[in-house]
Amino acid sequence: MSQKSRLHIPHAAARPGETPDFSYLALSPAGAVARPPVDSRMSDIEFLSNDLVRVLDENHAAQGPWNPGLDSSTLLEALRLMVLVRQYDDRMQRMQRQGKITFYVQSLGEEAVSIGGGLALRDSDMLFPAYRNQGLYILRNTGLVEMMSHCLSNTNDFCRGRQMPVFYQNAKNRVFTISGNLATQYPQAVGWAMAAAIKGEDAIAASWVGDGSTAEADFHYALTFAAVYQAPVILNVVNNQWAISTFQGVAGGERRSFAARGLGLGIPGVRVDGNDLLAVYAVTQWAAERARSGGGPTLIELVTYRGGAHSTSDDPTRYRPKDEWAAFPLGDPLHRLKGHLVQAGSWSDEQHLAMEEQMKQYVLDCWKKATTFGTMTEGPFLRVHEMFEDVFEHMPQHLQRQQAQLLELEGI
Amino acid sequence: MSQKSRLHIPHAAARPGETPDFSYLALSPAGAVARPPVDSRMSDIEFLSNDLVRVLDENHAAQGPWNPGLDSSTLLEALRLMVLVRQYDDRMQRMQRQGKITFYVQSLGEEAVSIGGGLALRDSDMLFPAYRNQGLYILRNTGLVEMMSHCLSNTNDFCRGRQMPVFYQNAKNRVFTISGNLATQYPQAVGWAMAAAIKGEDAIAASWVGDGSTAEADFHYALTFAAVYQAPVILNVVNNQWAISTFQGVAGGERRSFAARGLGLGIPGVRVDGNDLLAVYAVTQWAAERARSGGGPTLIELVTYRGGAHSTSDDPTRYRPKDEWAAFPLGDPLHRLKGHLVQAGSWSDEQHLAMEEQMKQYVLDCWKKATTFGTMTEGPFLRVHEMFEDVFEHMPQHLQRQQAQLLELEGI
Amino acid sequence: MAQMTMIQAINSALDIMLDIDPSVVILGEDVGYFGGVFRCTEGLQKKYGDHRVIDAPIAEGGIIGTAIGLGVNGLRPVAEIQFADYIYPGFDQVVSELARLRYRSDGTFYSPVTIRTPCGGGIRGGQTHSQSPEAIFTHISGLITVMPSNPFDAKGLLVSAIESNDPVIFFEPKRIYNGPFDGDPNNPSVPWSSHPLGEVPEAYYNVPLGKAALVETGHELTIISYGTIVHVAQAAAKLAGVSADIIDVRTLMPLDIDTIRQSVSKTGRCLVAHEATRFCGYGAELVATVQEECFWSLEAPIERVTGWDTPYPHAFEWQYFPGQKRLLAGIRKVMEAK
Amino acid sequence: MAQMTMIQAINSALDIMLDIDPSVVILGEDVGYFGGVFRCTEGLQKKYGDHRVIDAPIAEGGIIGTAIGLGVNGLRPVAEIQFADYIYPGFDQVVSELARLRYRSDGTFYSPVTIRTPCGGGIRGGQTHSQSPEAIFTHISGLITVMPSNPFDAKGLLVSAIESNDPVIFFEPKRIYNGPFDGDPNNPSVPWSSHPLGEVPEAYYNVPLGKAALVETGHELTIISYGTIVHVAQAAAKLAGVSADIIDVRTLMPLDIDTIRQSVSKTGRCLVAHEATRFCGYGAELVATVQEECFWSLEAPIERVTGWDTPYPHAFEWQYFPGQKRLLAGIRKVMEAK
Ligand SMILES: Cc1ncc(C[n+]2csc(CCOP(=O)(O)OP(=O)(O)O)c2C)c(N)n1
Ligand SMILES: Cc1ncc(C[n+]2csc(CCOP(=O)(O)OP(=O)(O)O)c2C)c(N)n1
Ligand SMILES: [Mg+2]
Ligand SMILES: [Mg+2]
Repeated sequence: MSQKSRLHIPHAAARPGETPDFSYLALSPAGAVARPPVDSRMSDIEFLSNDLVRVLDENHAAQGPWNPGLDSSTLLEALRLMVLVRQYDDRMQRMQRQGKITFYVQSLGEEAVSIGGGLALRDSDMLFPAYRNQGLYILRNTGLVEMMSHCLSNTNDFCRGRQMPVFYQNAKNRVFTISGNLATQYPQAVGWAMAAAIKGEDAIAASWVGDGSTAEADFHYALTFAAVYQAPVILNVVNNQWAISTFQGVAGGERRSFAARGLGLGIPGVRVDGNDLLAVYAVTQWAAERARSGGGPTLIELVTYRGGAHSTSDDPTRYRPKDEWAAFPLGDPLHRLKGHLVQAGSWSDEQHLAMEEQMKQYVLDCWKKATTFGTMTEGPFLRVHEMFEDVFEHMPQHLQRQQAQLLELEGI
Repeated sequence: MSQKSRLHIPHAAARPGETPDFSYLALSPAGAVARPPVDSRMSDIEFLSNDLVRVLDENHAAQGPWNPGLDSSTLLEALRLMVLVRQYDDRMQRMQRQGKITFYVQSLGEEAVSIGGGLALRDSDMLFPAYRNQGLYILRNTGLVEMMSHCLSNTNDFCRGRQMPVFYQNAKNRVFTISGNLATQYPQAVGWAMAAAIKGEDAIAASWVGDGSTAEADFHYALTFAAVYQAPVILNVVNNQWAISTFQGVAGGERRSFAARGLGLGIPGVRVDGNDLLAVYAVTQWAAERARSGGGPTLIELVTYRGGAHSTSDDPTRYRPKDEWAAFPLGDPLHRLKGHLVQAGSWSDEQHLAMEEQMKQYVLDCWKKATTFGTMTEGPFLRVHEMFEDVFEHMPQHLQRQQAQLLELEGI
Repeated sequence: MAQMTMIQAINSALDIMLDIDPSVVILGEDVGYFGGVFRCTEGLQKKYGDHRVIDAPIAEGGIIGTAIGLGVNGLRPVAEIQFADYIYPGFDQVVSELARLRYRSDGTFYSPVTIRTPCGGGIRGGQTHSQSPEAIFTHISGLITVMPSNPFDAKGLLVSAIESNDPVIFFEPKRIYNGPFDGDPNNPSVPWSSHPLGEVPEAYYNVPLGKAALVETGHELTIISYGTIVHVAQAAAKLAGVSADIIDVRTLMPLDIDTIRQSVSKTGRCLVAHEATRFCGYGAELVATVQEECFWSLEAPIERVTGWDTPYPHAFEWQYFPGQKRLLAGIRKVMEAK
Repeated sequence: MAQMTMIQAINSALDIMLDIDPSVVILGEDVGYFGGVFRCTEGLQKKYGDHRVIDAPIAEGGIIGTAIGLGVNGLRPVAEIQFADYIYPGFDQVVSELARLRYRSDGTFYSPVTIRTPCGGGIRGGQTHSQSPEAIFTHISGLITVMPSNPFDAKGLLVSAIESNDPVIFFEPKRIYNGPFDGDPNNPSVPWSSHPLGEVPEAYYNVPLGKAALVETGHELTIISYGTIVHVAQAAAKLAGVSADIIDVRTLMPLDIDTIRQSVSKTGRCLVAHEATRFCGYGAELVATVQEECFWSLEAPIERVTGWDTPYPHAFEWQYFPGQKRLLAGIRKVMEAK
């Protein structure tokens, strides 16, 4: 039946034991894609959703019209942030493996997505991340100690033990709280952007979801409302090829790019090399300029690869080749930016090693500091009665009673 | 603030008291749009989502490659069905106004959508209509007496008084039961089509939603699943310009056609003159051939106009010009098909009048017959205990008890 | 004071809040140019502009999702869902987001959204225009759930809802939009102008959330209800000739337990009534609460009178609706039990 | 007979049904090649092909919507929702369609969909991987709602669910996927192989829907529960030294009222326990039912022990979870009341 069936079942290009195969990925050479003005007509920029905007070539040189021309101190800061994110991930992943935290999600291989995108936005712009955007929190000066404290659910946790690890937040610096439910932040970002427009403020909003999450209703709601009201928002799809065990084809990526998803609503889409910090920066900047000048929403697809497991609860060797990441044609974003700086003469392998070491040490110091606020096994602990707070602004009677009941039971 | 605001609020082209303005509608001359082979590459048929497939020209002559070449007896049958639908609507609308039924929805001006689309499909194909597709039920030989009995909630109602008027069904002839919740039938149609493919059957499914309903999640789910599994399904969007009081721009129709909504998923879209029965037939046939031969889903936008009120609960003079329908550039589908037959010499005004009279009389006879099964005020009535049946396949204890309680109270 | 229908009272509340608080915005299907299918937002777009009263796409989840974002960015959104039956497509945004935002962020993020939605049957709406899904929302921690039974409360509670920094699900029993309803569809319909609670101040006032109203005072029986059924209960108690405390819960979550306890401790008998389906409905919580709070005072089993556990059938609207006959039978049962 | 975990028992039920009924198909997120994040569908795609065990896009509403269509076209779909917390995006398709199809079409259309979904806390999942939303579904007329507490029942009830022509929401308490749990996280974890109900026939059998199980017999108290808490209740009753009937409801809707009535009429005391939030939870219906059915036998107020009316906090999992201590306190309270 399967042979002559009209039911098409998407199959991953390679499964465990097979040779990685990225022939399905359409690539453009660095510098090859034009950079149209932000006020171009839709039909004149549709190519951006098929081609792949790239700046860094194989020799790590910046090419073409999308080169944002960033100075080396900015680029070095970007590199530092990417290294910091990776070191943070590495430590936290290991802490989970040692049972110090209950859960963790790495962004290995996707660091340029958050750092490149975040850097191109203003501090007043509001970010609505997904759980693999820890880079955005770090970029927006969320203290590592605080982020770690959150993962420890300790007395310094900014959400007071209410959430699982990695569901960060930073209200002060305009990064939203993360939800366990995929894609819910997407229409919220559109609403936030609409409010900015209603209030006449020039801040914009940006949000991120994974390739798999585009199938959710909230993706559609966000695109529809953004298109109808021309909301000043950037909608990012991080296509890291996988959604837990299903490859991007199961989310509908076999026939057309994710960047193309908004075309039918008149939302321009840009497909960008997500492992090329310069390209990510440039494309985000372009979209931000559109939004800020009243041009409305842009959908950006960031083509990247999930270098690690989905989460610490996952074992990817069950569903994809072990060496797939190594075969990914867009490489390692960190390696590429470093190469660029080295080839430009502003950085060296030695400096890099030293910086890596420094970040590693910094992360370790932060971890030590974070644990002074409590761990899962050692105090200080959050006080159990805090569990009843913030359900409502003011605690209603039934929660006061339940709180009292618990305190009595716990002998507090 | 509104002047320099970045919030775009869609505004209808004309409101009550203003002159109707359809300049926003992109039209193509009859016969002007190419008819590509059904196995064309997506990129080669994208134009179909922008252009407007039309067959009948201003002189009611059939033009161009989409002319389905139907023989006159088929066309006369189509005309008869459209007249029947209009007469049915007319009678039922008046019966609602006289308080004989509680609610009604006309399809005035949209008759070619159901009749043209339905005729191009096979009896074994399954239809998932919206509430303005009464034409599909009539086409599929649902007795008018039964449809009217349903609207009367009488003893002959095929859903035994469970639903409001116009929520028809016809399982035997493969037309699905209508839901009050917009667009829910869309992913169900995709599921039905997937099952056909799984079972190796060559039936396909077709579904219809309104322009306004495309904003619902189910629209997105249907497109996504249809694209991923290449389900043999035809997804129709009936763009009748209005969704109660909001014009199609509020559903995102200002920048791109509804036919284009699936492009980003690789679903071809065809925009068709929904008031041109020949064009509707031809486009449906094309999409059916694609689906049946394993080509996957097609999205069809039928450009039409809601000639009447949204429903009997609505008063459109509050939000649109009274004479808007008269100004609609695609005219009246019934008038156009009749004109075509007359100009081809297979029909005459006299014959038409006689047929109209005959249909009117037939509808009246059916109404009389239907009322013998009971009306809202006169028996026979459904038995009240039937209310508890079909919640589950077998009535559980708690419903048996509630049923007994009611019967006791009612003294039955 | 003016005579207002519930629709006018709701319109008045919205008008006042749009006027005094520039952060208030309204969005929903057909709420703008048209003024809403039940006319609750009539004239408001004209008065406050299309940036404050916004016609939305037909996407309940999108309406609620964007409303949350509007609220996070400092506005105070009032979203209309055209029928309560159509709130389900937005359920995830309500449950997982709106209700949880404050908690999950330790109070640093919240969104003061009010969701207004007409509920209940009695207008021949069949199963998809008649539902009363309030119980589902009261079970979700983090939501305030309200259902007024008259124009005065509707306005005052809606003002409080909009002012609340917590999300509020505001159910409007559409059967009594235009007048109170005693549960007998054969009686001539009565306008709000003939009811004391149809007298509504034109100016600002509020009715606090979380407080029940004792609409009748008696000593033999406590009837606990809300929405349309409050009026049915009043009629039935009169018919039965029983001296009853009739409690209109008004705010379903948080529940005013004190008012209930005081009454049932006094009367010793209790009947709970609502239009929604029975199994695991809000009445179950009322019964559970009463038996927990007043067990030793109870002289008879608490009686529940509700809609049947079926969808709302078009043909049998009045056999489905818990009208006077059913209330009366319930009252007799609880009064005669011993 | 074999020793099976609940996961293996579920896998076995699916395997058997795929085998004996060619119309059975499975769809859900990660259920195909990977075999499910909890491994319940492991090996099934390989065995039955990719047309019968289907990896779905991440769209719960799409999964349920297409499952309905698959069912209408003669298949018997088993949909997996990865966590019960993620069923809400599919809520409209469940409530407005799946539950209502048979009723609205006078039985001519129906879709025999089973929705399997892991629920409950105790695995450090925080507020979005720990919910127990069963009460919401039991309030919706037209749905059968099930929650097993052990491998034997899980397999037998799942077979019945798949065979049922009515839609079934099948909740799987993930805390007891791998072993029973007495409610004390400090006790060493116990595998199902040490529990009599971990013995599961490899062949086909079923456990009928709508029948509760009396898992312990006593005369002083009736404890009514389901899912994980059944085991906690057993441990707590033992600790308290009370002779209790312990009823595992198993099928939440329709409820086996007879078993409950018989027990409480005998014991005169009743405690109701579940993990879900309290207000308007399933326990409220149990309390209401018991007081309606057994009022005159009751010697003490019915006690409810539940999760608190807050989201499930990551840091306070064990203070949130109604463990032995809370059950014990509840038992004491109901036993001492007079
Ligand atoms: C509504 C909802 N459904 C399912 C899940 C379970 N889930 C968590 S992550 C994930 C995969 C997401 O994949 P993708 O969007 O591609 O993001 P990535 O993990 O690749 O960054 C799934 C299915 C969830 N969290 N929320
Ligand atoms: C989920 C849901 N939301 C809202 C409604 C109320 N409603 C009924 S018809 C309608 C307008 C639909 O417009 P469109 O899809 O364009 O179809 P048309 O009436 O024009 O044929 C609305 C908002 C509904 N029935 N279901
Ligand atoms: Mg992904
Ligand atoms: Mg329309």
